[in-house]
Amino acid sequence: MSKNELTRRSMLKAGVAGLATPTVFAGAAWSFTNDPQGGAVTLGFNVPQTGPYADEGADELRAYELAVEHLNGGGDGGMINTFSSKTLDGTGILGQKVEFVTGDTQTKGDAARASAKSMIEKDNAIMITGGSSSSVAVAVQGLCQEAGIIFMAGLTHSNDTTGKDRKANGFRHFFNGYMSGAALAPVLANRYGTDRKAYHLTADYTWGWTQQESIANSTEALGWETINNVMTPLASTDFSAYIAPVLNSGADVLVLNHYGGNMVNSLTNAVQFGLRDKEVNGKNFEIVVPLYSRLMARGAGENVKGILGSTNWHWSLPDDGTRAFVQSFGTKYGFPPSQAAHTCYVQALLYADAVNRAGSFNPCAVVEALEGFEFDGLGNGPTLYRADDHQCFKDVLVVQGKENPTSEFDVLEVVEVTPRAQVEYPADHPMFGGAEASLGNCNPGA
Amino acid sequence: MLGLNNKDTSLFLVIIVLTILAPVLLNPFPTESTLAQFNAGYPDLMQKFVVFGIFAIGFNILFGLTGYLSFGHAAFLGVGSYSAVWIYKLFTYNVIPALILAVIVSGIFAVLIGYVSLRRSGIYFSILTLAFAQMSFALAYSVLSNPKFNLTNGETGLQIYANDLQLFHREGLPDFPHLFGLSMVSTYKLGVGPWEFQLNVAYYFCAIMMILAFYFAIRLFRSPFGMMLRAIKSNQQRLNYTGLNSRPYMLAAFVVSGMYAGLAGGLLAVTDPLAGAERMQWTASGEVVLMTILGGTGTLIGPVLGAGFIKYFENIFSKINDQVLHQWFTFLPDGIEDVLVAIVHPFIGKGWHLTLGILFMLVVIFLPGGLVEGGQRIARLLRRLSNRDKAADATNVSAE
Amino acid sequence: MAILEVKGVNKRFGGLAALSDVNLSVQESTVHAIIGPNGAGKSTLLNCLVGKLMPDSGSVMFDNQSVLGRKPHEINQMGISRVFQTPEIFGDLTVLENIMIPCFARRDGAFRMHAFEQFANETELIDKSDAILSDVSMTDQRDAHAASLSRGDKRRLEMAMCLVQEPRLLLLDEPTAGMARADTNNTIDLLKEINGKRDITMVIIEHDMHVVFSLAERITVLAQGTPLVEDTPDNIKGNPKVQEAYLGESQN
Amino acid sequence: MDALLLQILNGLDKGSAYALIALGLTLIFGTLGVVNFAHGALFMIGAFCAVFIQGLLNLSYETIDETQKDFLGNPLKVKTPYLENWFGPETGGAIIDWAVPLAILFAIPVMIAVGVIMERGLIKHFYKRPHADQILVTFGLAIVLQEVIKYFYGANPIPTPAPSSLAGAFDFGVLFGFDPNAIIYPYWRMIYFVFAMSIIGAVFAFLQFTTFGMVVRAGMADRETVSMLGINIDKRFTMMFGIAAAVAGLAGVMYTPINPPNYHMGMDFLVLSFVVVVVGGMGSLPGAVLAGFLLGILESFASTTWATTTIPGINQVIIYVVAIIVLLTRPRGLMGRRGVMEE
Repeated sequence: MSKNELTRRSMLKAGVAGLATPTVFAGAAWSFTNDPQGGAVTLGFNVPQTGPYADEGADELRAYELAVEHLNGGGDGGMINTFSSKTLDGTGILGQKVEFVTGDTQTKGDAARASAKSMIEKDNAIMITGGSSSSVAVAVQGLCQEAGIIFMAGLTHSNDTTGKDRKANGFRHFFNGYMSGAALAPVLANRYGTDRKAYHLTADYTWGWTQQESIANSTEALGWETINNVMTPLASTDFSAYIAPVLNSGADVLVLNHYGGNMVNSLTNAVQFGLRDKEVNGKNFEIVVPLYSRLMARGAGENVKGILGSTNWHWSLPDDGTRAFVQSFGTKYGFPPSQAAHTCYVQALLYADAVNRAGSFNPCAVVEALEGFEFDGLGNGPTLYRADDHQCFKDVLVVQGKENPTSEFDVLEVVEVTPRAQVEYPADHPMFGGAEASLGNCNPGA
Repeated sequence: MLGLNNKDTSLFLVIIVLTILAPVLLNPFPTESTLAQFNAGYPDLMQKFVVFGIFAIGFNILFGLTGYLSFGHAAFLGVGSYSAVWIYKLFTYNVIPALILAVIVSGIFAVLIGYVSLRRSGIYFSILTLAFAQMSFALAYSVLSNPKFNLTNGETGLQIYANDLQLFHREGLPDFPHLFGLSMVSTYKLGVGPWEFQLNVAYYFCAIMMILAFYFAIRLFRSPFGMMLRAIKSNQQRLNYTGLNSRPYMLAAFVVSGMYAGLAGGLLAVTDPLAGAERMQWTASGEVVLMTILGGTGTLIGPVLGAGFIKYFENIFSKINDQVLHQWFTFLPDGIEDVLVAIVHPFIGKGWHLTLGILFMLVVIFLPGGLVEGGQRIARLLRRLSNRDKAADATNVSAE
Repeated sequence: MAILEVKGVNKRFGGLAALSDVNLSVQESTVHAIIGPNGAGKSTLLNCLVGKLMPDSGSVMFDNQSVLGRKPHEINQMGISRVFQTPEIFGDLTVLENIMIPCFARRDGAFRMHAFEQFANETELIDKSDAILSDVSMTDQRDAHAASLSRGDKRRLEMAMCLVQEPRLLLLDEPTAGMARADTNNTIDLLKEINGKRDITMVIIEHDMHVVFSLAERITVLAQGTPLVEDTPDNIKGNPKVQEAYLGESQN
Repeated sequence: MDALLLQILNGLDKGSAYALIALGLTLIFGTLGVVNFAHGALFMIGAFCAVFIQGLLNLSYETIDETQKDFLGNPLKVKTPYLENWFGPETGGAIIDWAVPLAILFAIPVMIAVGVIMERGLIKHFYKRPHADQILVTFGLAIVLQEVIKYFYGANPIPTPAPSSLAGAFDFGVLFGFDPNAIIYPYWRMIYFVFAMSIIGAVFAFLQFTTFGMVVRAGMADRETVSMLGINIDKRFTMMFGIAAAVAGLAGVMYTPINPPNYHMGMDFLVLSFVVVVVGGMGSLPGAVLAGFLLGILESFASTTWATTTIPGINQVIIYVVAIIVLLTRPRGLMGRRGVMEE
């Protein structure tokens, strides 16, 4: 941090580093936190290992281990081979062998920050990545900004992560609520007609709010009417009290702005109440789950069949990048990767490549290398890391629960790939903090 | 010294020396050695040691002395954090006003909750405090975070934004909690040979707070007031028939204890300017109970030991993964190595909670007095052994 | 002068009348015993005196002030101390601390936040406690844990805890229950001395007639929640009604 | 009016779960005087009995289907449950479909065994210890139990659907002359309510009309007297623990189709169940049942849009507020007895 007292030792250290690696990015500060020493660089994988998102965290961790293997030249190289940037050659990052430490976010902001801090302070991690919820992403991103470390967000879907809470040191590959709405709305209008009355159940926290706002705006633009939006406590386990009044409200679509355990339970409850067998206003009653997670969708079992939603990526995509990734992940672990695994794997590769291109681990150099970076071959088609808010722009998948799954992993099928142009928005969009939102300056730390 | 008897003075001095030297003592392994993963001398963990030490000392004033088991103490911790962060947001990053408000607000909360909860005792008291804490958690987690009235920022947690008021914040002051300009995040890295010690401002600030908190706890334990609290635990009926009103004593203990928790919460916001609702959850209250029991209920040093023990193992255990395990057992033949890794696997990393649960049970079952009692037992055993040796020597001498 | 006046006290538990129209008058400086068969309402009456139970009707005046509706600690602060049937002491505390607590109660009232004062500085109270301990010959056990005392010593400790408060009225609920003969006699001597030397009024509930007749100056016989008769020990001994109601059946 | 009925119905099933858990807690507390923080974990284990049975019935063998590909492009391995192989797809499929009701048969002995082992192995040693120790050791046990389940079944919820013939919902409103769709209520939730009522009835009948039950009731009233009669009360109390565990377990089994079970579902119910017990009156069985339904229905009402717009957040704090009010005005709870847990 800029306010940090510089000590004689850290100056000395920086000097040595400068001598040893003459490729240090010119113009950037000459000293930064956790400058790697001794031929190895440590990445910090901060994922939920306990708590309700532990299974997603485990999948993220698998992806990271695979990424490290590939970066160090092991395995079949996965998406390194299909990645449009060719700086990754299996010799680690900038010639330094990649090592990693893991931490447990417990899906709690506090715990996540504590484990990130410990990885930075104790294990000298140069970059922190991972996570399976927006609050954790926002919390850890803030910490990394303060500490002068790059944060490559894992699964985080709230607009805020790259909206009002955006930070110069933080980057998100995953899509967001706005994109879900923009991608989903045309498909919904197409399938269910433009004369629909929607009833929203929304998890009562920032992700839920931004998600609901996005979907409501996008669907209303196409003629839908939002007749009610009911906030449900995040800690709810049973949604019957919220679902029972839906049928009598005149609505003919139920939008469940829920994720994780909330989504599984509310969807199960909605199907239980027979909503999908009903006809309202002369139309079939429909349920929509804007953000799908395959791992979680499994929890809802049969109930997801035919229900539309969006997702960042799915293993059944036909492009080369996806095939290469699924091949190496599936061979190693015996089942296909989840979207959480995919985004984490990609983030690890993107970081490594950015360091190589920048020629330095200095966070400010990495930020510069990632900003405005256009790439392809990582499973989502041509993608842009926008400089203004550090959000990736790429195609978004609209999916639905598969009617006849062939295996327990075969839960979703892709309905449409919404092109990138359709989900783009200006960086000062009001849902993303408006003109006030700013990245601030990159912080290289000590 | 300072109004303490000899035994307490030496205990107090030991605590002072240990906390001052902690960055060195907790980093026994050189930075590059494989054992460095067991080092605990980095700022975040050391801050946790002392902050949760304060929390546990305060909890022990209530539980250890009076025997009233509060299952909702984390609420005060959370309230302390929120208060401190609000001071940052509205006025200044200076930690002193933040801490003062944290202690005052948590004290007020403790008066309100204590006044109601203390009308009942025993299990009813535990459940009332639990209900209050869960209610506070629900309030902080979502009720008080709606866009119209956002007091807690809900699940994301209260944090500081660039456009916050910060009335007394001036150019040149750190953009981080500071003590009259001395940034809490500053760390002096002291290199000695292969070792590197991190001397962190926030740690030392918290450590001084803990030393003060510990000092007040000793004084309180040894005061007539402390004796009254122990009398409540021992025989509340007799106390009442002796002309003493146990209610205000209990309330005072509850409030003091809540203020300790508030101080700890405020200090959490000193080390990291963020306040999250999960700090108030009842499982967090369970954690401080565990720390106190594990260390030794009703003892002075026990809660501090317990807090350190839990936080250390939480950090170390949860970070061990299978790869690390394989490194450890790499000297063994492959088959045995795999078996050992498979056996240990459920208990480390994501299985850390399992270890914690087992530990919890074992301590309650076999060591109700906690680590302090364990230490005493060992000391007694050693003394007995050495006495026997002496006795044996004596007989030998006489035989010659 | 009557220090304790009980007038027309009634107490019902559900359908059961535990006390009906109890009148009792205890003169200052006397030892007054209440006897009666099991279930006669002795303990209920005592509990009404110390604030544990609230009578349905009637009045209880101590020194011309009503005790009804007051909490136990307030009643104690008025000058009434109580010894329980099974000794109630602070088992986790030392003997000295057990004595100190009532000293604090007398000096500082029902509550005082003396969190930063030092126990060791209270020399005056410590001296006072030591004096009482020597009076009940427990100086040797001064620093022992109260829970480790013998039953007789616990009883003496409890008595000392009451005495150190210099109460005006001491209520004793079967103070010699479960004691050996020798201990009982010691207790009788102690109580006699207390009554004589310290001028403390006592109300004793007792089964043991030996104790009652050695100590009491007045005796009230309670039967089925009503006072049967109140008189001097000698008259009680000869009263046929008492013989019939009580003595006859409990001489075992 | 219809909204009112709707929320009463909705409160019933949640109330049933609260009542069943609270009933078990009260049985244990009343007989053994132990505060069991692991009771939520017993509920959870019951639910996972259903998951286990479902998994068992779904045990499959793999055949390779060359016509289909798996995600790696290899020939797809198709799983066929042994049951379908043995009994034919029709019958076998039907048996698998009825996994949850079948799990009841399995859960009863398992839960009784779990309860008895818990009592004999752990709780027994804590009768003489302070309540705080009981709370703490059972709290530790709860963590261990749920972590063990998580180790085997993961953290994500596992779908355990009701038999397909019992899925769907019933339109109550039509019966009472309301518009169609005004009051719908799923069949399974109705079944859950009826099931809960029968269990509660069975437990009460058992305590009321059997000698065993009478001794236990006498023991709840005064443990010492009964043991003086020379009746081996301890053994009966152990059985009571087993029964309480079974009640919680059955509540869990039957709850799985309502919401897919996960490892921490027990903790979600535990805190509320304690509140229920305290509101009902510690040690009072009818109190536990009454308070369970009362709080379940109250929670439902507080969740209506009307309630949440009148008092924001009321749905999240109502139970605690009610508990606090009840404890302050009726310290022994709604139907609590004198002398229980007064110290």
